[in-house]
Amino acid sequence: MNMKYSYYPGCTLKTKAQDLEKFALDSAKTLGVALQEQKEWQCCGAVYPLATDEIATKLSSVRSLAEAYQKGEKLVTLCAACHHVIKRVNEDMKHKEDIRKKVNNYLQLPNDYEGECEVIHYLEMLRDEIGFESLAQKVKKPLKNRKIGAYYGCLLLRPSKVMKFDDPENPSIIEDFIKALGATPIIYPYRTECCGGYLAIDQKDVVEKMTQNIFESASKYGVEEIVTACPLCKYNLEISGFGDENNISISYFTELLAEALGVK
Amino acid sequence: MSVEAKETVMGNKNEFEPLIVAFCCNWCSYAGADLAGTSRLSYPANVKIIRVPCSCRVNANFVLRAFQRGADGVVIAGCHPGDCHYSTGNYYTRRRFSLLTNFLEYVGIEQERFKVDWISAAEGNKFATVMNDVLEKVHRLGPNRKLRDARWKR
Amino acid sequence: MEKIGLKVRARAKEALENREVDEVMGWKKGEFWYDVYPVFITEANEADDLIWDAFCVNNLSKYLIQKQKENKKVGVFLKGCDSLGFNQLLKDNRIDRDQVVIYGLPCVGMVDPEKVKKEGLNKGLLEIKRSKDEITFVTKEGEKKILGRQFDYDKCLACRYPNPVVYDELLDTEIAREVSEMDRFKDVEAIEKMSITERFEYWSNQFSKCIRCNACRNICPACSCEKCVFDNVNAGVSSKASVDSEEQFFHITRAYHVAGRCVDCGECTRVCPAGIPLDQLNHKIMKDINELYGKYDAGVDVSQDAPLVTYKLDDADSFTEHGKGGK
Amino acid sequence: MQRIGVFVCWCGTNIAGTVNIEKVIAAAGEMPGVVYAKDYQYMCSAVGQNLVKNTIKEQKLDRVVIASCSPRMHEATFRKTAKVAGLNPYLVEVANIREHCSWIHKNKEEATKKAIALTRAAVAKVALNTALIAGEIGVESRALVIGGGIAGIQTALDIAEAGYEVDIIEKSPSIGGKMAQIDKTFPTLDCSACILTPKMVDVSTHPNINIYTYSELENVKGYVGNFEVTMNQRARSVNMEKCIGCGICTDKCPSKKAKSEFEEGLRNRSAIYTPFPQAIPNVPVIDREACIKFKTGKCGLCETVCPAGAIEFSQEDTKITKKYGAIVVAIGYDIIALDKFGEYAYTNHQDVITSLEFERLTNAAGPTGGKLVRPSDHKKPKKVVFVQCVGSRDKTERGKTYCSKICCMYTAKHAMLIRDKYPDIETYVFYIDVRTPGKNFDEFHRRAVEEYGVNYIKGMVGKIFPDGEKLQVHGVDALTGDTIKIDADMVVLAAATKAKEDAEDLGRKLSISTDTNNFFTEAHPKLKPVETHCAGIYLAGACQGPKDIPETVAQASGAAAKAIGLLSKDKLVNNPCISEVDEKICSGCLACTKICPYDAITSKVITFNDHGKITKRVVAQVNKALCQGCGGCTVACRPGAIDIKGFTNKQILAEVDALCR
Amino acid sequence: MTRVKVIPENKKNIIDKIIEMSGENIRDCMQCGKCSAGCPASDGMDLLPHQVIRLLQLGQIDRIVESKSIWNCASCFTCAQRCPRNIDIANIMEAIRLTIIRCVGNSRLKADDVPSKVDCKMPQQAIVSGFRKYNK
Repeated sequence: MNMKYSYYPGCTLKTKAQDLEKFALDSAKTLGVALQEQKEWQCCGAVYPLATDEIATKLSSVRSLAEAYQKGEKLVTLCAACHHVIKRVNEDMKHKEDIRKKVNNYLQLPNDYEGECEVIHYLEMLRDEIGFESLAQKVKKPLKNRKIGAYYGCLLLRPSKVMKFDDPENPSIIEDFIKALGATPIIYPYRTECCGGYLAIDQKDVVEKMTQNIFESASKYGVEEIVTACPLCKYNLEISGFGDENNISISYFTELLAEALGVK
Repeated sequence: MSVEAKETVMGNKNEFEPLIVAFCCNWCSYAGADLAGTSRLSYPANVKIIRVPCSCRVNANFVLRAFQRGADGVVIAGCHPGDCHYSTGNYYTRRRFSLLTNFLEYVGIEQERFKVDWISAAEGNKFATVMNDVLEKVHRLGPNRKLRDARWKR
Repeated sequence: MEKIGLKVRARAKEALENREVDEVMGWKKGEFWYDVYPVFITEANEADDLIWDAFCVNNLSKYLIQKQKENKKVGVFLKGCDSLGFNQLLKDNRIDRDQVVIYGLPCVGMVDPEKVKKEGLNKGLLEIKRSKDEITFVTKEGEKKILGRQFDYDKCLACRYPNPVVYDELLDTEIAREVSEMDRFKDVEAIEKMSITERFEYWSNQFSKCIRCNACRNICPACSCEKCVFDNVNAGVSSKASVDSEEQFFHITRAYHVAGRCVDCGECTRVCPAGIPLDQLNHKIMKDINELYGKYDAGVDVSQDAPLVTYKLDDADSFTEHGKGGK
Repeated sequence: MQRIGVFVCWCGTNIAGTVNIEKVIAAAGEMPGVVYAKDYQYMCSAVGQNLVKNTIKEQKLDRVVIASCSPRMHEATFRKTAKVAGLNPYLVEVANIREHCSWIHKNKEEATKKAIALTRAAVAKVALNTALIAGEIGVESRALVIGGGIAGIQTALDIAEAGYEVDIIEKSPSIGGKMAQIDKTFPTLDCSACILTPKMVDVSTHPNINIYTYSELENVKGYVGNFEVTMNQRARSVNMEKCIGCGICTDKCPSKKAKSEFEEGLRNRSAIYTPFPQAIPNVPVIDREACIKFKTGKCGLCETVCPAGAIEFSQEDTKITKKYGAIVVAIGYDIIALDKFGEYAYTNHQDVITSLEFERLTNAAGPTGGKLVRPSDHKKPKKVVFVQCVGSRDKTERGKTYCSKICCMYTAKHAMLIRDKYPDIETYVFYIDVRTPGKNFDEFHRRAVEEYGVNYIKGMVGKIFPDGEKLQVHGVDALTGDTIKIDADMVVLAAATKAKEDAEDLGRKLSISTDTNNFFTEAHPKLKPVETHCAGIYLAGACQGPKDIPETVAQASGAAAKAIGLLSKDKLVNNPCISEVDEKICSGCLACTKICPYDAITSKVITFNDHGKITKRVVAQVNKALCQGCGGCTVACRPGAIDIKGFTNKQILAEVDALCR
Repeated sequence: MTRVKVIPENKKNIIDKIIEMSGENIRDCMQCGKCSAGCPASDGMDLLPHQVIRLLQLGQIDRIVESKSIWNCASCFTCAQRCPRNIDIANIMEAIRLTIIRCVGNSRLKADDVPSKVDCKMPQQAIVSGFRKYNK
């Protein structure tokens, strides 16, 4: 299967979250998927600019989208924040005429970009393009009876009208992913609650409260490991210290994938 | 075009009172128009409605006659296919006016001047939006000289 | 074609002699090389005047309406396009099938006198003979043979039904003509490419040439109403005033009236004294019907409902956004 | 010369507010054929109508134009007035200068010009009107009620009491509908079964009523007074006559895995089952998906144990076609699916239930015999939380924009019943607004709060976190601004009501329209709440919009009254604006026969003297009784030989000319 | 508590600005409180989200500006996802923040006090988000 995609890493994956990317790329190779990193990509801005008059902060995403579309490939993202920002910007370019006009006027791309490119997250690629069944067949070392809880956070799921990632209140994509790797997924109610995100800078107490709820809920349901797709969530969960208290380890979902495929 | 010239062109555009003749089926679109009225929505006064028992009652001659008598736009509104009070009436409307819309455009009538749409009795605001939309497009196109009977004074 | 001509005469004589029919309709040679006109013969000896040559283009089926009023049994010679017209009349219950005996004549195509004149070959021309695609020009100075169909009517070049689709007897072996479906509506596509103002210019010029002689209506097998709406004053629909909008009204309405019923026999364009390409109107409607509601050839199958008197629940339309219809 | 009278109505200020009446009167005076123009504040009032009557007589008017509100409102009124004054009612036209003019245009000058144009069009049309005599059609004196819930039952009883034959067609194996599932009913708390089952028995024993259960409507042809309905009675696999309803088969049946729809899935049922003990008809039905005999061919135990030998595996669906004069639609409502409301954890926790499931839990004949226990571990809950407006008043696609009307009352009832039976159970109700507008309704709600101590908290629930045995309910008290957490044992969701799944198809079969929420559209929300646009078809109950039982029964009697009014006539005046053929012009192409939805046009051979020769010709002819006047044939008729009286080609062309003047 | 004028004249343009910037119609809100009930960061808020919207409806912009709530909002879109009136409260919170930090000198997160808040493991995603939310 020679599936070729444009790949948008995002800056955090180059520094603080390198193993999120490393394992992803190694696994992709064994799955026969060519993730071609874009030549020139810039920082997506980490948060989607919500105000209606914010145009400049969306340009970097449009450049990547336009380049991917020009090559006729889908754009695969790995970090949850980058996926959130790029997908919502893409939605604006598809539906909001004044944003589309202003961005195209400013960027003067070879041909105007109108949101044609399809943005998919690495997990969506596994689910829709490769399929969890065929992924399961490729697993060399099934992660037998490891109790793993998925931690979705906010940016992949919400707002579901735009992200269309999974059922925002009752997702199953990461659980299916875990099952495909042979492990046993555990569903705990706080898996879709916010970890505090950028409050980590100024309101550490609020983050602490939030992460505490998440860990309590996870441990009550017997979760031993938590996997996530967002570097900031992983940081907030790790820094809170509740992981060690409830001896729950936190890792990126790609680490799990790499381990199961035997490339770790 | 000099500024003054543009004014004059724009000028006569402002006095230009577009006339839109709308054929509305008694069971759905006419009731939709009534609902637009009861909900006090607004669309320009140049739209004048003729009640027909069903959208399948509208003959191509009526449309051509309206253009002959100087109408700048013609609208035909019927029930959504499947909701027709006479069960199959608007299936024929759909075929007849799919051909007529294409044919009139083929003969040189701008597509915006002849609008066919499905408006149910519960869609008061769709009725107003369709009429406003047609008005705005016809206003941009200006008066309709084509198919017009020169002897007819408005 | 002369061989078949003899057969035509023999068959007509035989039919009249043993009273198979009260009357036979065929073609007769006129004064000039291109002049052929329909003729009704009741006596066996008149059959010798009947001919079958490269100019028997008239569609005889429409005369049956009047003949049947005199409730006579009639024998008639029909080409492919004529038989399509016959079927359309049959579908409109204008003629009674049992009162007609049809002698089918597969047709290789009829010669357009205008094209001969344009080539200047009409000087001193006495007669034109044709066998298959070889045309022989008999002039005072002698004979000249030209191979090819460049003199045929445009409608014959695009003919898709050379063999009669309905007949009691077939007087010749069937002919095979391949015609590409792709560029059947080339003329329509050319006009569709014009801008909206160009199209209106084109058609209003064409319509302004119309002198309302009604030749197109009278020849058309699909236009068979007992009393046409344009002849009926109290229908209040249209008048004959020499004002552009009247001709536009007439031609748009007529094209719309024959929608889904026109058999594409091209007669309206041939007979129009003003040379208006009327079939380009009917072709546009045919193209839309084929695109929107599936390929339909009028006059081929009498039992099949015409597109405008039937529907499908999931029909496309060409006026709402989601409607899947064409331009 | 014609003598047309134009009467312009002020409609108080509705028209006069933005239309200059004097100018309209002045303009009307000059219109061709108009000899008299007068205005009045309320033309549809008795005084207004007398003005019209007297003027017709004094001025010997032969045609009348009323410029007022929509003809859909008062065309019939003004036609009656003309008839009383001795003028043929079909020589009256109405110009709609209110809904289509004064109400939508603010600028007085523009509105006046348009009012004059609309009046001129009406005058031009009325000038070409011909006097029409309404024909008569017979009426089948039998009614059909679609749906066997309380609405259908009440309608059928009222019609049957009036002496007419009524057929009830019900999709499920027994009549009773939602009300049969309910324990107690508000506001009087009397037991639902006690007031429903007697009515069900009346229905089954009433000589005039036939019940077709386990049947669906296939198609409907015809029109008011002469509906021809085809029903598909699905095979019950049990012979209705032989079965004595002893119930042995349902006990012995080995296949017990199917979920009981009646018990909202809280209990299983056997493959051969009656939905509930008091089912009418008390004849079981074999669910062919669950039955081992149908699936694998083995078993057939019920056949062997049946004392009456009533089991017939070979039974087939039967088609029944009958004629009806009136049809009443009473198919009731459903509850929305809650799978999209993940925050309430309905799909992944057994103790989060809907109110209908709660009704079954507290119902004595229910799965737990009326004992309130948690479905998960059958323990008695200590804290029960009720959540209101789940999916109601919700503009997103997962919910419904309307208020479902009955949840505030039944939730107050539920909470009160718990507090009454188990005083130690704490009950909380999260609400946005408590809406109790009925008679004794608010007092009922206040009793729940004041006497029974139900805690009402104004604010919605954010999310429910299943936490071991408990359910952590995260809510808010919007009044004090505190976020709230309750460790509840059971949560009851008041889910929004919605129209039945097949409402739209049924509407299409009956050609009555449904609104954007698939509830049936009534002819007029205030003036004709139980009628539809299609004459002879009436609405009763929640299929027309969310409704409680008192309103449903009232509406059912209303619909029955309308149906009785129709059936009481042996002759119906039919719409005279139907098509007619001008045989001189008709060329017999019969395209019109293919278009007519009612197959009202047939062909005939006419013989006539054509300039001395007797000739025959096929022409079309219209069956006056079948034609409904849609006009589809007139466009298919190229020479214009067939035309619709009241909407002739010339009239519409005259209107076009008048509007383009 | 002195009596409040419902929409004080001088506050009208700020309210319209916020509505226009957020693209949301605050009149749609029926004060059901679902946003506040589900807001994960509500513990640290003195004004709950539905109260912020209520104050906007009444034009009491000053009390919102003084509150901590708009800075505690983590833009996690839980409120936007569940609001039955389809209002995106996160947009409104952002619009209010922007009206404050877009005035000169009002930035809440200055560049030079970032080092004190950062530790070696914090991903720069956090810092960039912080700047986007608190600094203009």
